[in-house]
Amino acid sequence: MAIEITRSRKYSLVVSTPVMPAAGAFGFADSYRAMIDYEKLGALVTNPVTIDAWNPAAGTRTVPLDAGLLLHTGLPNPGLRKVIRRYRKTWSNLPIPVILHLAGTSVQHVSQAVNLLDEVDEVAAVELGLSDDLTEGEALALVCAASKLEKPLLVRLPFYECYQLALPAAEAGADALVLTAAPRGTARDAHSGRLVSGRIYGPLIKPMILRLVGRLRREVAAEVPIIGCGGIHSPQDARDYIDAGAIAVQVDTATWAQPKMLERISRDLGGWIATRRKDALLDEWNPDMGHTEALQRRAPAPRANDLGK
Amino acid sequence: MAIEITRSRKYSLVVSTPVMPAAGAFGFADSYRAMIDYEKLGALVTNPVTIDAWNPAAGTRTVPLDAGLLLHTGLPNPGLRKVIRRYRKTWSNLPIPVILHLAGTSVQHVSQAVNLLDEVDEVAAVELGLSDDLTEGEALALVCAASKLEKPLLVRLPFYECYQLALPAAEAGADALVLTAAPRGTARDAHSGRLVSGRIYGPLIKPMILRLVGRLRREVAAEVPIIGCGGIHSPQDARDYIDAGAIAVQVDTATWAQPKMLERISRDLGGWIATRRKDALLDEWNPDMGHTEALQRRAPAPRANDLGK
Amino acid sequence: MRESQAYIERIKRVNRQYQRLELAVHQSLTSVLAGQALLARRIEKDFESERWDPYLRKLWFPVDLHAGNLLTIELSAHEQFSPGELLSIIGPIGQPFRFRQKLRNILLIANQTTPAPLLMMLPSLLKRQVSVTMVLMGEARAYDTSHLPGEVEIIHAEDDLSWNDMVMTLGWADQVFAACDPGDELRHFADILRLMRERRNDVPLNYAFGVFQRTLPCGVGACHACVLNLRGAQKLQCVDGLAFDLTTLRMN
Amino acid sequence: MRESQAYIERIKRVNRQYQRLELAVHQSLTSVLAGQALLARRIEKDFESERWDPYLRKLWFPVDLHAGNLLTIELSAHEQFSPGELLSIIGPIGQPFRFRQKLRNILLIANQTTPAPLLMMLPSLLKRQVSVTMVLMGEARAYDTSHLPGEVEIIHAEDDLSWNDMVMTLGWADQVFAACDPGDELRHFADILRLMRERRNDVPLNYAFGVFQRTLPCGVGACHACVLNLRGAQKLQCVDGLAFDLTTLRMN
Ligand SMILES: Cc1cc2nc3c(=O)[nH]c(=O)nc-3n(C[C@H](O)[C@H](O)[C@H](O)COP(=O)(O)OP(=O)(O)OC[C@H]3O[C@@H](n4cnc5c(N)ncnc54)[C@H](O)[C@@H]3O)c2cc1C
Ligand SMILES: Cc1cc2nc3c(=O)[nH]c(=O)nc-3n(C[C@H](O)[C@H](O)[C@H](O)COP(=O)(O)OP(=O)(O)OC[C@H]3O[C@@H](n4cnc5c(N)ncnc54)[C@H](O)[C@@H]3O)c2cc1C
Ligand SMILES: Cc1cc2nc3c(=O)[nH]c(=O)nc-3n(C[C@H](O)[C@H](O)[C@H](O)COP(=O)(O)O)c2cc1C
Ligand SMILES: Cc1cc2nc3c(=O)[nH]c(=O)nc-3n(C[C@H](O)[C@H](O)[C@H](O)COP(=O)(O)O)c2cc1C
Ligand code: FES
Ligand code: FES
Repeated sequence: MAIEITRSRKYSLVVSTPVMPAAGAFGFADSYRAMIDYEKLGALVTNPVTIDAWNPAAGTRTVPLDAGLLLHTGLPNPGLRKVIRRYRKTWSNLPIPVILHLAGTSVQHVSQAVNLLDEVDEVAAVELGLSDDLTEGEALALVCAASKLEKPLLVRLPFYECYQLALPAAEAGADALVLTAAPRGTARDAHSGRLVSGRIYGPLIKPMILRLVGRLRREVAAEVPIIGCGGIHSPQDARDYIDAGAIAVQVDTATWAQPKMLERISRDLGGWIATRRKDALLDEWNPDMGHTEALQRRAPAPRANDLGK
Repeated sequence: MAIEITRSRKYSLVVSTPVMPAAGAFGFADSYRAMIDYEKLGALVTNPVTIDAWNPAAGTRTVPLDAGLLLHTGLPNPGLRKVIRRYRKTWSNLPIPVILHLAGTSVQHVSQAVNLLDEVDEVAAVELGLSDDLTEGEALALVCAASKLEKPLLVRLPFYECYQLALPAAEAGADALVLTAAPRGTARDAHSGRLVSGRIYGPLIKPMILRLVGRLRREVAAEVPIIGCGGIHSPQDARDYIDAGAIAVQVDTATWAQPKMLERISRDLGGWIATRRKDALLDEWNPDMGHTEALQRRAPAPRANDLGK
Repeated sequence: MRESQAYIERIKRVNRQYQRLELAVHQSLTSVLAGQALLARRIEKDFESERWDPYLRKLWFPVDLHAGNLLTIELSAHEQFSPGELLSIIGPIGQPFRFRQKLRNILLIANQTTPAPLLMMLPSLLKRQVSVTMVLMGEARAYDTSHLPGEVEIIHAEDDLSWNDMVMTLGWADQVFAACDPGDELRHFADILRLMRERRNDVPLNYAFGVFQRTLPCGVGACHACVLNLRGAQKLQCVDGLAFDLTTLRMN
Repeated sequence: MRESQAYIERIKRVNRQYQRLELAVHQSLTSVLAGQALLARRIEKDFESERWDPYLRKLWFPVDLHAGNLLTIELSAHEQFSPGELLSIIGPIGQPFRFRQKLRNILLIANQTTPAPLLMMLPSLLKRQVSVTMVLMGEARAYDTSHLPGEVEIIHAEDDLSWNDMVMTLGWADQVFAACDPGDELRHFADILRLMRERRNDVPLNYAFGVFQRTLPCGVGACHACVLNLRGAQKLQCVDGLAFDLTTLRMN
């Protein structure tokens, strides 16, 4: 497969599978190398990077929710220069293109970053993250600054403002829209007893963002691809986004709960699973089956000694 | 307790507990009379009513989701005149005020409804439901038309547009804002295999709407109370809304899953549960404990014959 | 109808496909009649923490009541329960089946679904000497009937839903009760009604009933997600059903 | 580190409060050392349907390894498991504890938490003739130690966290490992460090370690939700921890 996931221009990004991790879920480079076959993914999207180093958030960072969680990390990262220096070599050895997620803080910072990133061949494309609560003007100024990039520019829109920003962002130079960043919310931290704010993740996010994708696909100019991102937890979830008009999808926190799900989704949409032999063992079919399960199916009531050796 | 949950004017609505069901969750009058002690609730909010009768939606109406559901009923109702005729008597016998939810379709319909409802003493207040996808102008015209009412007017705002509409709605005459209607979404119906649209319910909605309440409480004029509505599934959820600035809360689909939760929340916020005797049986403490459980605690391993007689 | 707790007293595997749970129920449920159902939900041990996945209650049709307060439920053997588990039950849901007073022959149809909604009536009908024939259609043909009373005549329909002596069976029956796959109930019921109309001069009122199994979010008439358009009126499946006369149904 | 499946081979109730699960694990986990942990999650029987509540994995510290591949986990007796259940495990998480080569006396502290993260080291240290003292503070004082090896000296601290002969114990210990309530770890560790500084002339490097138990969303260094500020650098609890030298920690 060869899927062009950004606008056809001088520069565009072609992936072999329309599935990739979402920014923030997968680390800067090879955190999941021991668990996921990177070759089966369409691309790597890095954690958000800023020009200057950012410290982690103080206080509560995770609040468990019913079938989900609230997360507030503060986007700790060592700053763009260090990130490039530290991960450049690893990126060049990956079998898939690297999309660097740039947190859009100010026009000046974005311009600086664009200048730096144009020199880094290991980065195939940039995803600009627009923060919530920007005015439309501020958001567009950031997209304009980023569109000076000589590589494809993806723009990830905030959840609540996504209607308002989608068309202007596409006109201002986004080569693809990523819909959307996780919605912000507030939950009570049981330990401190305080209400804390952060982003909300979980499968119930999906129907909301799926609807946004379906509607915006009808409104945004057809040459600007839309990448669906939000609450994907199964191959069917991913296919739903494709049916609603997305060219590709990003998988976020599902990877933390069940790392191989990302690969399973990617194999599914990438066409690696087309047929299944009658009576195939589960681990021949699902990449996330370890051999323990295969053994179990062969011998229904295993003893300790049958396993793991 | 006596809590004024609408703006202090000639007419205002005072409730004894800041807890009520959300429109659509509780029926038109006494559907839950066998299971919930209405006296413990602050008010009854009816299912949405329109001037003309509405038919149920064709096709799939519910799609189960992880810790939630998608619902699309089409708001079937026999029309305002019939609703008044059919339930008036029951309303007058209820120990709590009745808030009629009026689905805002057109200015003409709303004006008609206002004229009818001013004559119905059994209705203590009206909640106007603003549909999604209205322009700001359309929404305000509906609120203005409804504010001619000689009773308190609550306005329930749609989820995605709630920022945009909150301040104007308050200025146009809303005596309280209900934040918010359940967000719309799209999910795949496993039976038909089709993507269907509807409203999304479940606990994960709460952190998002809680944040909206917290922020809008700082922006909306202080004399306009805010009623929190979205994903409340426990007394703590309800208290979180109060902490974030809501004067009262509405409980939606939690009631369907666990009917007595509404009463438990209401008792909690209404101050009916202040102390618990050491070693109290669970059913002396929680209104939703049937006597089966009490028996179980007294006799740890009950036989069939010990129960239910 | 009210909410009460029930215990799982015992679990029996009745065959390869099905298990039966014996629930020790509150007395408000000991008068459940054929046609009525329960909305069930597991309860956490500590009673304080609720789990919200799965979210809505399950619709369970009792298949038997014995020893005064033991209600039997038949479920797929795949679902995992343990004896001693506690459940929250809303019920009884709906109205009992309305059998003709002079009922002598009854036809039960299960199309793409388990016949569980139709089993509760068997003991009392058989005691009243009513002849019972059960037709299994589509995937329901795989239903293992070895645990049902021997007096029930079992027929496996053809792929086109017909069976041998169909005209005779339909003429012979005083009443028909059908259950279908809840995913596409209206279409399945329309198919069955068409079959009948092709084979009988006339399908009278109070002859053919469909037992509806759509998801009931509330079960008490509050949510109006279960409204059905019947000739002349909107009816609530959870309050006025769960069975409706198929000839009064607007099939759209 | 990788993902693998594990079986619950056996469940033992060790006392009123705790149960121990014996997990038959994949060989990649048979070299787990004291200080390392697992991130565990239940698996649905059919392997295809995933349940997403609870959402994140649980952090489990093994307390024993025997028979080559049986890892023992100690959990509250309230959590319900059954023998034969299948789990998905990510691990081993983090680095083994770094004991001094000439370790002779070790002090273990559990403050408002179970000492489970500190138990795996016991068999090998006792075999090496290391003297082990365990101080239980706050609610940890209710921890029933009857199942621990008799050689371990148990001390119950006072409400102010002090105990008899505290100065002596702290001087005697070559190393200290502490676990605290993950809800407010930094404050608890700061309290413990303050105690030590008040009672010892000097708290050297490689003396006092805190075992961190904060929620690890990913456990593999991807999400950066577990970043800790150590003197001079940001460290990942899941990759560089789970124990860190308390004197290098920025307590804010
Ligand atoms: C482009 C971009 C993308 C971003 N993406 C993410 C992301 O994906 N994930 C993420 O976690 N952050 C992300 N951030 C950082 C995040 O936006 C800021 O930390 C956030 O704006 C502050 O939270 P708030 O405004 O929603 O909450 P507010 O309530 O307005 O926060 C007010 C203050 O409280 C502090 N605060 C909020 N929550 C907590 C808490 N739980 N504990 C202690 N203090 C708290 C904040 O740091 C802030 O100083 C992103 C920032 C940018 C610019
Ligand atoms: C004030 C107000 C409040 C309302 N509140 C609610 C409410 O709380 N709950 C509620 O369910 N409805 C509610 N409705 C009705 C609802 O708004 C309309 O039915 C809805 O606008 C149509 O869905 P949509 O526009 O989101 O989806 P669209 O995708 O735009 O719908 C397009 C068409 O598809 C049909 N359709 C949508 N979903 C399905 C489906 N699942 N199966 C078959 N056909 C479908 C719709 O009827 C519509 O004709 C409310 C309406 C108003 C005016
Ligand atoms: C939206 C936004 C989010 C930011 N988040 C962080 C952060 O998470 N960590 C950080 O070290 N700096 C962050 N910064 C950088 C701040 O501008 C600055 O370094 C510092 O945190 C400001 O201190 P303050 O909390 O008083 O505003 C952020 C800036 C913006 C505009
Ligand atoms: C937002 C909105 C929602 C409506 N929903 C319903 C409904 O659920 N059921 C109904 O019978 N009429 C509904 N109506 C009333 C319609 O105006 C009208 O009766 C009819 O359904 C229109 O047919 P259409 O589907 O071709 O638009 C709704 C009207 C509006 C503006
Ligand atoms: S299920 Fe709610 S009204 Fe019937
Ligand atoms: S838990 Fe995700 S980086 Fe450590």
